[in-house]
Amino acid sequence: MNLLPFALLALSAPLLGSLLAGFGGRLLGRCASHCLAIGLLAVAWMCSVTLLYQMWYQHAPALDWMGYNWLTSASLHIDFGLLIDRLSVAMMMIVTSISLLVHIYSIGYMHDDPAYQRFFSYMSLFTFAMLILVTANNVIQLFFGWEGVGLVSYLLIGFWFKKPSAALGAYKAFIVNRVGDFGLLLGLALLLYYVGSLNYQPIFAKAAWIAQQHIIFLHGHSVRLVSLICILLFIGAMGKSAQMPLHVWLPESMEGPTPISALIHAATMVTAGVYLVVRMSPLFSGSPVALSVVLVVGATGALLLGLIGLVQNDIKRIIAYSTMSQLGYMMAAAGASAFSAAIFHLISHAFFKALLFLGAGSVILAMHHQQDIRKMGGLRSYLPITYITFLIGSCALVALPPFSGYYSKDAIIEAVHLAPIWGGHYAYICLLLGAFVTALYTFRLFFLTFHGSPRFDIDKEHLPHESPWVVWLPLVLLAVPSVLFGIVHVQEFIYTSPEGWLGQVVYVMPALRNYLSDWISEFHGVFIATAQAVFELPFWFTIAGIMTAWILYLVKPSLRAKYIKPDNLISRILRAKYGFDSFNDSIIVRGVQSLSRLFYHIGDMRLLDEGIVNGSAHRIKQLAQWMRCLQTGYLSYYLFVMALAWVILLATWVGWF
Amino acid sequence: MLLKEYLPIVVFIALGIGFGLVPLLAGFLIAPSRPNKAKESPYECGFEAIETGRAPFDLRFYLVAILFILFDLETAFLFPWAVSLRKISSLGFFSMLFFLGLLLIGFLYEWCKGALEWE
Amino acid sequence: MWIPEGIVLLAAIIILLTGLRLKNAKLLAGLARFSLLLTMLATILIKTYSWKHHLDTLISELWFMDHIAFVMKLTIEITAWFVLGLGVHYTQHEDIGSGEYYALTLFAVLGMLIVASAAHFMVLFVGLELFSLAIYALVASQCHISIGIEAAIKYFVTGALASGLLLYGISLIYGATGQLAFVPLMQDLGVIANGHSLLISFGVICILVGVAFKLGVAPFHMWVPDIYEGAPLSVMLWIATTAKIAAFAILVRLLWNVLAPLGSIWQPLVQFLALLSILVGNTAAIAQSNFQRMLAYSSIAHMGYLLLAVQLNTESAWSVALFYMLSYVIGTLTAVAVILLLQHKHAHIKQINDLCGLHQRHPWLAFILLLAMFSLAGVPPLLGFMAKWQIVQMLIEQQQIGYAITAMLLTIVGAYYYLRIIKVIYFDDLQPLDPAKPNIYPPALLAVQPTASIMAALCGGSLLFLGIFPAQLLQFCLQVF
Amino acid sequence: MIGLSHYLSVSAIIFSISILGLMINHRNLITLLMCIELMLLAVSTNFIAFARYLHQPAGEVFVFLILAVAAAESAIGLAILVLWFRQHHSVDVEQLNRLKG
Repeated sequence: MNLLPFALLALSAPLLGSLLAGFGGRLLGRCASHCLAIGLLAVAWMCSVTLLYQMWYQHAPALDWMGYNWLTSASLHIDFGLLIDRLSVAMMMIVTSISLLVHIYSIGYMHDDPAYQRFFSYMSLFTFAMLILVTANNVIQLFFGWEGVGLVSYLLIGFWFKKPSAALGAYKAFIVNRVGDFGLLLGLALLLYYVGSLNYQPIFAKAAWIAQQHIIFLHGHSVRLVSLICILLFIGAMGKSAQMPLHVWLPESMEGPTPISALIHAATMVTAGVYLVVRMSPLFSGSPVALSVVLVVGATGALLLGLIGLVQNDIKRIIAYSTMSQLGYMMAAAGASAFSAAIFHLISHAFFKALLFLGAGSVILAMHHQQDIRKMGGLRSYLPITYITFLIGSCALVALPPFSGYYSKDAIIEAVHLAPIWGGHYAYICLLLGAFVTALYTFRLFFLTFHGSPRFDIDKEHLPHESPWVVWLPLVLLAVPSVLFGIVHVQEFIYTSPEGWLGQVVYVMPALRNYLSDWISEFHGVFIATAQAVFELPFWFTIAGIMTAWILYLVKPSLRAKYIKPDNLISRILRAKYGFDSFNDSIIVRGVQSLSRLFYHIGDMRLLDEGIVNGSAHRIKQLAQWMRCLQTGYLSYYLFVMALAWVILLATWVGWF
Repeated sequence: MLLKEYLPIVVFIALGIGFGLVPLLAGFLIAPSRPNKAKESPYECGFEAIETGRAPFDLRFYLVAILFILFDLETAFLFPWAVSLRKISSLGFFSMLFFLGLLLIGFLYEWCKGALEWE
Repeated sequence: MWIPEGIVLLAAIIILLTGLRLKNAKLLAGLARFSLLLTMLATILIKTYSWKHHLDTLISELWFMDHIAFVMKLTIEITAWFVLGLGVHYTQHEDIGSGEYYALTLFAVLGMLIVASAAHFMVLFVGLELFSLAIYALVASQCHISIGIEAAIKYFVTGALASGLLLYGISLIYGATGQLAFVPLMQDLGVIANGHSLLISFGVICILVGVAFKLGVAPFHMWVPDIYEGAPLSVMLWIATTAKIAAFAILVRLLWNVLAPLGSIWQPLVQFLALLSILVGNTAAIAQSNFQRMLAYSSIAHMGYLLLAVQLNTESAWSVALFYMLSYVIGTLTAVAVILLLQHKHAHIKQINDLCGLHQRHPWLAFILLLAMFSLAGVPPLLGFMAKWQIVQMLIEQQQIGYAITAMLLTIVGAYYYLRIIKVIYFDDLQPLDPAKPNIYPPALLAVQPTASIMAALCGGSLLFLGIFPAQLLQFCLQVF
Repeated sequence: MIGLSHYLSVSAIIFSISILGLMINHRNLITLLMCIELMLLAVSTNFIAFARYLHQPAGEVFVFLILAVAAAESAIGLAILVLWFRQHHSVDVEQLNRLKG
């Protein structure tokens, strides 16, 4: 069976939907616009399902399609091509499923928004860009998708651009991502320079060769080329996947509409960094240093960013910090070369995190856009469906068996525990503590929102009520995989070989294959694994977290006041978010500002502005005015110029002759 | 060989342009220019000018003249054709008929358009 | 072999005569477009026929039937078909859509087709004059509008001077070689290429000047802005697209099929003209406020880029020039198509500022205009970028890196005025024309014109499509030469 | 003895004069038309001279075409001029400067 038409259709349908909703939005009206966008997205989804079916059940071989050479300049070929393998199909499946549900959800959530069609257009455009990213067979196309999703993310964070905080958040996302892109671009440039091609295939074919190259810096220090490339690529991944210290944009991105937070900033775009690392596994596996960096950065983020979630009060921001923490888990798994576990966690996380965000959106709708959990409470009885689905999502997030999160997170923690690479122990401790923290903030949020007594003004006329079906239906649909996905697929996905289901797609360093074999040999079937939970440390950390949350926030809230001073050191640090923001603001932003002021006054004003930019613009405008004056409008003058030019041409020729 | 014969032409072109330009430029550059109202008004035996010197023709003359020129020159093609009619085959004959046919259509057009009527 | 020309001639005569009685512009336009369709069909059929039967590409020293002729003819016919289709409402609305108007356009097409096939200086001259004279008359077709007549007079006089120079050059070449037919002439010139006389050099320069005028290349560009501004919009489109293709056909015939052996004479001159054109076009366009005038300067700059490819005088360079010509024509067609759609009775689009807030009223038209502007400015992934890219690459391959850099720098200068239009249509607010009539905004549709709208969308879409998938078109252009 | 170069010289001079006439004339549009005719005549002279010199009829045939085209050209030119005259009641070249810049 030929997979290509399906892949192409899956790519083009969202683009078409976006164009139709965007340009024809006014003509079509709201209903037709969203119907078209959703219908076309459903087509893309069906195609993804077909592809996944072919890959999963029929074991179809990977498809590397060199479609079209768009541009050639010396060794730089800019091609359009598709790589449909297990990894990209899994990603396509996630992207289209979540996107489809979020589209449906948005009908209800964005119902009153005047820019309704624009919203759908952006979302479909995002889906298109994300699909381009994951199906690319070369890094240029990946970069195109990468920037595409970045752009749409920027547009959507700033969707309510009249709100200053939204506009600022959009700026922040844009600028921080540029830092990451800078690293990514440098990495790609190095690849192009050394490999001479940007297609995956030649790059991976030369991975062993790259691993032996060294770059010598000024003082004779030599650096392994592959480590340099991988770390640069990872900087790009850090930007996109909100890893420390480039995570600062993600909380701000919560200013965007909630469906966007679910789609872009939880389920899909932010996982692009993980995807990049997994996709580039043949390179990363050549560099233990890079793997350790990935592992340590990921694990640190998993713990520290989760901790911040404890002191946040905005419902969306808590979930955002939890996203960053979970992305840390994925990165840690990738660092430990357990690529399948990383992708598996990516998928299950996409389901339950989208569920949590959409649930949060439902709560926000019910609370009339109140996002502070201190002003909620007791919503259980008003929002039964949201309550149950949110509970499922929370259980999956904190990795309670048999919810899907358990299998992925447990696999990750176990893999990191066994991983014989530098930083492994540190990472293990971080992740273990992270499990406790995750449980604590998740159930803090859950209890404060749904249990206890209402802390909002109860207006008998306008009691909070359950959202319309378009809003709760996606919640229910997402709750199903949040429960079942792990238990059904974990065995085949992770525990079949050291590479897992991804097989040939990823490449594991030979030195690490042994430990991965040990790791998968400890698995004796899903049910045993589920039952074994009680003998494992992470489970008890989780339970401890839940219990703590239960006691502190539900049973005896007074304990909080007694033991946790609001201004003690730890909570001050957490509230300050480790000072990243203020560091950025005071050192980087202000430093850059003062530096740029310096440059501004000396370089810009004097040299560039007066001299080059404005100067040249001014000169050109002067020239333009002058040219204009040349066009006097007098016929005799025109004829004179023509004849003069003719004579000059003749005369020049005689001169040459 | 032609080159040498042709070199004078270059000189002539240069001279021709020079002759035209130099007096003009000289006049423009050297001559004092102090216009006043009296100088700029047309001279007509001391009277104020009654009308412009160039009395306009009736436009209809132009129209007829244009049409005359056109058809007159197109018929010029008939002379070489008539002279060499024996040498050119029937293709030549019919070509001219085709050409005349086109002229006829043009004539019809101007007739229908009313271009031939004086009033 | 002359069937396409015959069809056009017949249709022109029929329209001329029926136009005397029939005043229905739509019907006349339909007839003209139908005849153009037939012509396209005939062109393709003849080409396939002669290709199948291996007919000679030259007919009695007068008439080429080669690839170049075929491509030029087909492009001219298709463009003419688009121009006519886009202008139907406009001509009706401006009350210029009489029988004469359409007959003249068809005569112009006839002249262009003759030029595309000409293999003899006489044929070329007659074709050239036929389409030039028809266009002079078309420019003056709004006989009550003063600037239209002024434009026509200026065009006529400068054009006559250019034809005079061209003829003078032809006469000199004729005197030096005794040949007027292209094929033997090129052979003769190939023999004497190294020891050419002053006579021939003079002839080449005069011919070059004549062609440069037709293309509207600086410093023979003075007519372009005035004629673009003064002419009715549909006629301006005619001059900016089909006439440019015909001028390019003349350029190809004269420089490639005749004077190619004398490249050493004209290549440096063409270089000079090209750079001057790019400079003049791109800078002068910045100071413009009139849309048509801005397009005129833009076309001057584009012809400069075209000549930058032409001056390399290799087969692939000519192919790239053809590719560039096509990209320019489609881009201009798209841009003017949008403006043609927007000519409302109370709100003519003359100034760039009349387009304020177009996006808010007609997002699709705004987007099509955006595509056109981006393509003309050379923004990836549109066709215009591809064309510029090919030229720059060609220049770099030929070690003319200085020219490549200059051209690119001036492209950046040029991007300014295209982007200004985008700024106006997307970021400026609507301004009611008249406070008393708040419903009428300058960017208003002339009428609902499904066909013309589809045509405009087609043009815009092809800019995008061919920009992303240029390989086939490029391959096609490479096979022409 | 009058040879080719004399004819060519005369035609070159006529050509230059006509171009100068086009450039210098600021007053009368009709003169412009006359200059254009003069220019074409100069070219025709050239062709005839070459044709005689080369003993070929082709150049002479070309002259016929040039004459016919010249007639058409002046017809169009006059027609446009008449349109202008109807509006402005003048044939002043200097008035043609609404379009500029």
